[in-house]
Amino acid sequence: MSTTVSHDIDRVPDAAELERYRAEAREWLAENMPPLDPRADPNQQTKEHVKDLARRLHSGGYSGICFPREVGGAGLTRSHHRVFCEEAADYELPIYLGTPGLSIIAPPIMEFGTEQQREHVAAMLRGERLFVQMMSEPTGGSDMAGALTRAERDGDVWVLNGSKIWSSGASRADWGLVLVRTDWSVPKHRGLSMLLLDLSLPGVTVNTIKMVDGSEEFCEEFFDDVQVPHECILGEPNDGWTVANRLLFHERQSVGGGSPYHFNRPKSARSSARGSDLVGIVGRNGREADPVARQLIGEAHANELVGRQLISRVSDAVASGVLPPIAGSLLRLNTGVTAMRRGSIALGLAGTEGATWEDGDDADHPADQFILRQASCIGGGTTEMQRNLISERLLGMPREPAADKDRPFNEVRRSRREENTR
Amino acid sequence: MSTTVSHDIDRVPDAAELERYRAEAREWLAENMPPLDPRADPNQQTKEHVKDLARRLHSGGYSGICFPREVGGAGLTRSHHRVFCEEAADYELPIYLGTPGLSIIAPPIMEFGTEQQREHVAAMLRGERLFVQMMSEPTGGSDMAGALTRAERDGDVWVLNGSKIWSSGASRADWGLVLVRTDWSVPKHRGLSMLLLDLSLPGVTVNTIKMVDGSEEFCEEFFDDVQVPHECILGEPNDGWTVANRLLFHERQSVGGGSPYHFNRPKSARSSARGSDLVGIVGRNGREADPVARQLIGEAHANELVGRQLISRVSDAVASGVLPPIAGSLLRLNTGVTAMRRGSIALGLAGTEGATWEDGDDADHPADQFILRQASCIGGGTTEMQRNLISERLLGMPREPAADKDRPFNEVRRSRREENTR
Amino acid sequence: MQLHLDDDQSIFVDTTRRYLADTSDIATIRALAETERGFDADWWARGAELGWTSLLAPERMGGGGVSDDAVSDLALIAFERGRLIAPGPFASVNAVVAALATSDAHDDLLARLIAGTSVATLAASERGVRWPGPGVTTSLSTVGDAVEITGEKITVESAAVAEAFVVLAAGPEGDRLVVVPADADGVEIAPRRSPDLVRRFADVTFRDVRIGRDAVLELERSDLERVLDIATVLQLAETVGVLDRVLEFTIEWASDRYSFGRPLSSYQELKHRFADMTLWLEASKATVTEAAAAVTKQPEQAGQYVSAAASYVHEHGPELVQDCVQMHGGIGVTWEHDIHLYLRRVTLNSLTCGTVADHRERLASMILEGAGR
Amino acid sequence: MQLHLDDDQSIFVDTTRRYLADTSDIATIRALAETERGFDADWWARGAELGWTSLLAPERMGGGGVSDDAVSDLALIAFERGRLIAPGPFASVNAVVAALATSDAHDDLLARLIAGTSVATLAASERGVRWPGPGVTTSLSTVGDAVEITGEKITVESAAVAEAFVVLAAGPEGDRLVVVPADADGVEIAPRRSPDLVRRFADVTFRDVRIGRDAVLELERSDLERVLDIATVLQLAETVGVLDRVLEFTIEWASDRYSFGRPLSSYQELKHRFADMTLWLEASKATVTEAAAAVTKQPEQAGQYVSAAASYVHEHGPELVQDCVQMHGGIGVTWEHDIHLYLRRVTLNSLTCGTVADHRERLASMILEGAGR
Repeated sequence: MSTTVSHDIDRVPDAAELERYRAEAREWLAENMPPLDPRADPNQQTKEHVKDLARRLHSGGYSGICFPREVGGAGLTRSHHRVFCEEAADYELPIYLGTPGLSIIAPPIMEFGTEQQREHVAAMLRGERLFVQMMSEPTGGSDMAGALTRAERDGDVWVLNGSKIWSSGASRADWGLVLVRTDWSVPKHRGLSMLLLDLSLPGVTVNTIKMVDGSEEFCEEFFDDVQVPHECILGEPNDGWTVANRLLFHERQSVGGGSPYHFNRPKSARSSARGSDLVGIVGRNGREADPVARQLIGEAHANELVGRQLISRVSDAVASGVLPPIAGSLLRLNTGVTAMRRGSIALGLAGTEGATWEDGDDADHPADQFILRQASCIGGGTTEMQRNLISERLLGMPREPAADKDRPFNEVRRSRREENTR
Repeated sequence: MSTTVSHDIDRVPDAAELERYRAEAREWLAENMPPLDPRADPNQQTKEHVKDLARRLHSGGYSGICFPREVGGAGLTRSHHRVFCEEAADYELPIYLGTPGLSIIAPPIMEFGTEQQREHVAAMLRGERLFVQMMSEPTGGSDMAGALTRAERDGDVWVLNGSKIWSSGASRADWGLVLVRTDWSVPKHRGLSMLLLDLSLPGVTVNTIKMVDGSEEFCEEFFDDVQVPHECILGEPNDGWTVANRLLFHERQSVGGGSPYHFNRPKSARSSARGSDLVGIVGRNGREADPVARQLIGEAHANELVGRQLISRVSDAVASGVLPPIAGSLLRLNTGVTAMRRGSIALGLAGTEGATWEDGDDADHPADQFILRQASCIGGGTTEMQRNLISERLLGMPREPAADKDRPFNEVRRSRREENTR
Repeated sequence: MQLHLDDDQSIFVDTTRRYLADTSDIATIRALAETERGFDADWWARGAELGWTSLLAPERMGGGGVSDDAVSDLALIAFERGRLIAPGPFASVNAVVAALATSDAHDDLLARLIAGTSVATLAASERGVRWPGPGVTTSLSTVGDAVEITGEKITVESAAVAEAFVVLAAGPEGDRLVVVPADADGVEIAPRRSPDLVRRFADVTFRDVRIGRDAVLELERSDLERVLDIATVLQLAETVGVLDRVLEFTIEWASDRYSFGRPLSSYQELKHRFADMTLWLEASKATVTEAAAAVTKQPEQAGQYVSAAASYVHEHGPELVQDCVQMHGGIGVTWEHDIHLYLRRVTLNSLTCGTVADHRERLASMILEGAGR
Repeated sequence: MQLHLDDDQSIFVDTTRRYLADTSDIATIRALAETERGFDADWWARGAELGWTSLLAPERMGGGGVSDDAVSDLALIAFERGRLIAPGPFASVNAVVAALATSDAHDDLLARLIAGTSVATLAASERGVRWPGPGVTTSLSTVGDAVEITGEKITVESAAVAEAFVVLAAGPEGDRLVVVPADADGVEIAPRRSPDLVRRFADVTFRDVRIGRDAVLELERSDLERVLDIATVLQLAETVGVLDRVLEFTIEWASDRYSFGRPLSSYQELKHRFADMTLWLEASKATVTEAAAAVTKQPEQAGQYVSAAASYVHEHGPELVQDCVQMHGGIGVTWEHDIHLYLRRVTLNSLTCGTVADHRERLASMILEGAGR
């Protein structure tokens, strides 16, 4: 098994090198990338637009700053990536390429993939291919290893049947990484495989899911006798959980803000607070002088600043081995609880004046955003799962008893009412 | 097994009867009971003073309003008790007789005791005997059924050895109700007995425990070959857990404020808020007009009022069978979380001005009270235990796996380091 | 919600419960979301026949409670409506009926409200003013034989279909409620969207609106607050109904749903949250029941009770529903799952008829300055 | 607390850690609680020899950091002190040293502070004024060749043994820090009790106290706030040290202690609370580390960073320790168990050098009005 990257992304470049890099990036960005419309929702970028932005980045050598040169990356360091993101804060970037593609899916392909499979990463960096992860299932909840979607070997192909859900942006993707069950006679973690799936194959159906805010970023997929070539298995057959675990690690890094592969947008402390809609809400309600409102503004700003400082610290600690990688769960947890609190603060600041808004005004209304508040504590692994991981794997506390732990998967009970499905 | 009381304490008397009772009580109180010093700590009442107050009440027929006449009670109803408590709000009452004596210990004696044993209740009502419950043990935490204190049969006596802790006011008591292990070869709930213990017997040592606020209300007791007569077993030998469970039920009722046997002090909504130290703190700091302080004052007052309304509702619901008795845990839980929040609110209102106080000023300082804050969530069964009880017994959710459930008690592990003690 | 109902109350509640079960399932609510007014006029009129709008009317017009406490009777209906997130301006219309019942100048309007053939709603909230005042800026002045109203009200329910508004305005002798026909000159209605899918709101501007003097209800501040407290407590009862239903189906879900081979409801951390939610719900029922009763039976305490209930219910209610969303995981934030409809109602209710902050400030003013009735 | 220490820092911290381990165990703290000053003068002087009070002094007096960031170096010491709840006015004395270092008029006093043979502390807080101002009422006026100070300060640390106070006062040209000898005429010290057992405080009244003009440190508001921020951030670092130790021994307890036949740490609800506490601790370390560094390295951001850290740490810190008390059950609230000593320190620290509310208000003023440096 090879390592994720073949160069040292944790090397600390000297200041002069970084400043040179910053100056070049600044100049290149101004000439090549479209300026950011701060009101635009990056989830609305179309497939073609994402690919166009990615192609532009690639032409400048910026699409995979921390990826090795052999797949078309720049072979540089976290520091270069951070500098580039700082400079790119006011430009439009191919957000969907960065997440999940480069930050969540590419690393396990680099780690477990054959040379041929790594070509997928090169194609992503060139802006030619967009990837989606397909892990969750309608009946599965947080229990990804309980996958019921099955693939059965038939000569040179695997025949895929079942369905996946919560695949972010699958309707824009060309390929997917799918966790499937390939052996039902062993305990659940030991009968899984990871498939690289061409979504244009016959039998694949992708539907969008409408969320409570009307967005349709998430998708549900159905697989009906899809014939997947054998060479599309990533890692060893029945060892898919090992691959999935690495993918989940990178997902936590990415959602928590600690990934060196996605395009995050650092904001200066002052501008983020001043520019946030909280200050806007207080201003519209004429409550700038209200001590109660001011307390909430102060609290929200502190939380936001501390969250960024936590990301720096934990990323550094994991990179330098002070903390184990699972510490990334702290970032994911904090992202969730901070967003949750922010949603409540916004609603409190909005007050009765925020209970209604003009028809057709499609700005972010606190009362409407409040309806979606829990999404920040569910997507990318629930906060409950993060707390399990932190207590069990970071603090070493006893694991939760799992009724399905050492039983063959086809003997595990899946609901109060249902009989086993197989 | 007889019932706790032989008359209907839930009967609803007509208004005229109650008003007559109220008028009589008012007149009697004015003539017979000392007025209350609102600054006095009822936990500071001495043994003799408690007994004196109890004797006075008994002479007027008020010491056991809801107890049956055959033990010297008045054989009246919850409504009479409530009316008396309302009228007695400004008089000193024998608090320690009420809790734990009448409200926690007397009911199981009435329910499980022999006629001879019920004489203890009569003695309590006459102000001649004070009782303490001895349930917890130093190594036991919330697991009362894990008692290690042992009693071994030797002819006509049980030989008692071990220690108990958290016995509230044991240093003022004459007798105790002690949960002991009498059979080690069966699972833990099946080898317990409940003993009525004369604390003046040779081999009994009672020490007070100093709490973080300097108070010494709680005690620890040591038993060294104490010879307890066989007739002092309450209920059946090895069936002590049944008795303990009823005692715990009455404890929850009492701590939560829903017992018809203890002397609670209802306050009018306005006076309790106005008289509370929160308003005092705000006044001393000159923050009456500070909107932030006003929010906290409003919140605390709402919590307090809602807490009282919850007590009325749940007590009524349990009495009328709408909710099962375990719903008393809701009251205990609410008492804990409300006190906890109140402690934080008080500290917030106190601010820097409340960080220090005059030497010798022994009023209740929020910063000092904050140090003791969790006591409200620990004593009388932790809030964690209440949440277990509510989810498992009120909502019917699956019980926590217990490693000691069906094993003989002498095979149960009790700590990471210790070997079993027997 | 009340622990003990007498026979008349039981029949009264059962009738509404059956009517709502038959007419107001979730599919209907989703369909109504697409309509302009959010509720069906005939449906409302049939609800009125069941007593939804008449209990607070004067006896001469057939009003009066099912029990000796009409506000508590209506709170029972509000609770049932909450369980099915039924549409229609229930709390607001009843507050208007209570207001109009204090005069005989508006009997025609009152009759139509009782019959359910028309609606009229409260216009009380303003930008930058804490519910229920002080500090109302909409002005009431006398001009010859008439009065003139000027100001802007927000979150006025069902404004587009209302026949009249009962407007809270500051007059020369103090705050008053004024009955203003929706079609009077100078009334401008600007529709607004809310998080709720079936309840409709507007900002309403009154620009030198001149109407007859008998439009002014001569209520002192304490009686005026009674009207606002009725709206508040009925809305709170509706919220408690929503919470009751949401917790019910979420507990069921947690028992049915297995994760890692065992039911969600076997996980201690979730069990403890369900215990907390059960406490919040039971305490909410306790405080709203007592607040509703206080309006009639302890009028001097009613303001305090209503604001304490609002502080408690609006603090814990939205959190309870959000926690139930969390228990559902991903499907809890999809459009297809119904839980967001309940969350929308609870969120909306926590922002109209005063926020948590408004009611805490009101409690503080009662405690620190002895304000309120 | 910092993730990476260079060799010099490691030696610096290890020296203090060993010294504290040898001299400042819990039994010693409990014994010191019974003494009048709460710490031993010789012990303090030996601590000073280890660099506790000299790093912020000017170079000409042997000052300067172990690394290029003396405030961060001191924060490391504060953290170690917190883990052992060591006594002594560490944060306040260092803030005073930083203040005196801006002038050469007080070199004698400074030399004694550096040597640890004397202490001088901050007198900044006032009744009814939010830290760190605006609104200070203690007045500074010029009278001939002298200046006069009048006002009352609260929570002045170690006032009874201090040689001088650095007083925050409002002068004609703005707020200033003024060095006032404790024995000057008109200085009255009223000892007070605090929840902490070994740290001593007093209210100090300045009644027409007349002293020489060179007592006034000519610092602009931003430099003056730097002094107060140093006190705040060192106290925060101490709090984080306390939290670190408390969480450590509570996790150990939860693993050792069995309840119902299995370890406390196997109960999911407790596990989740430990996860939250771990998050709070790690975030507290992150923000206090950055706040300490900002004082020297990003002075324009320092006020914001310090107040954000204070908002976060004082919100979560006391709750973390209380939750650890809860995990201990009954023994957690006995005098005999040590955890209350830690809780006392964290509680005290959350009330001096500004409360959560003070720091949130300060952040709001930076955001909404662009206040602060």
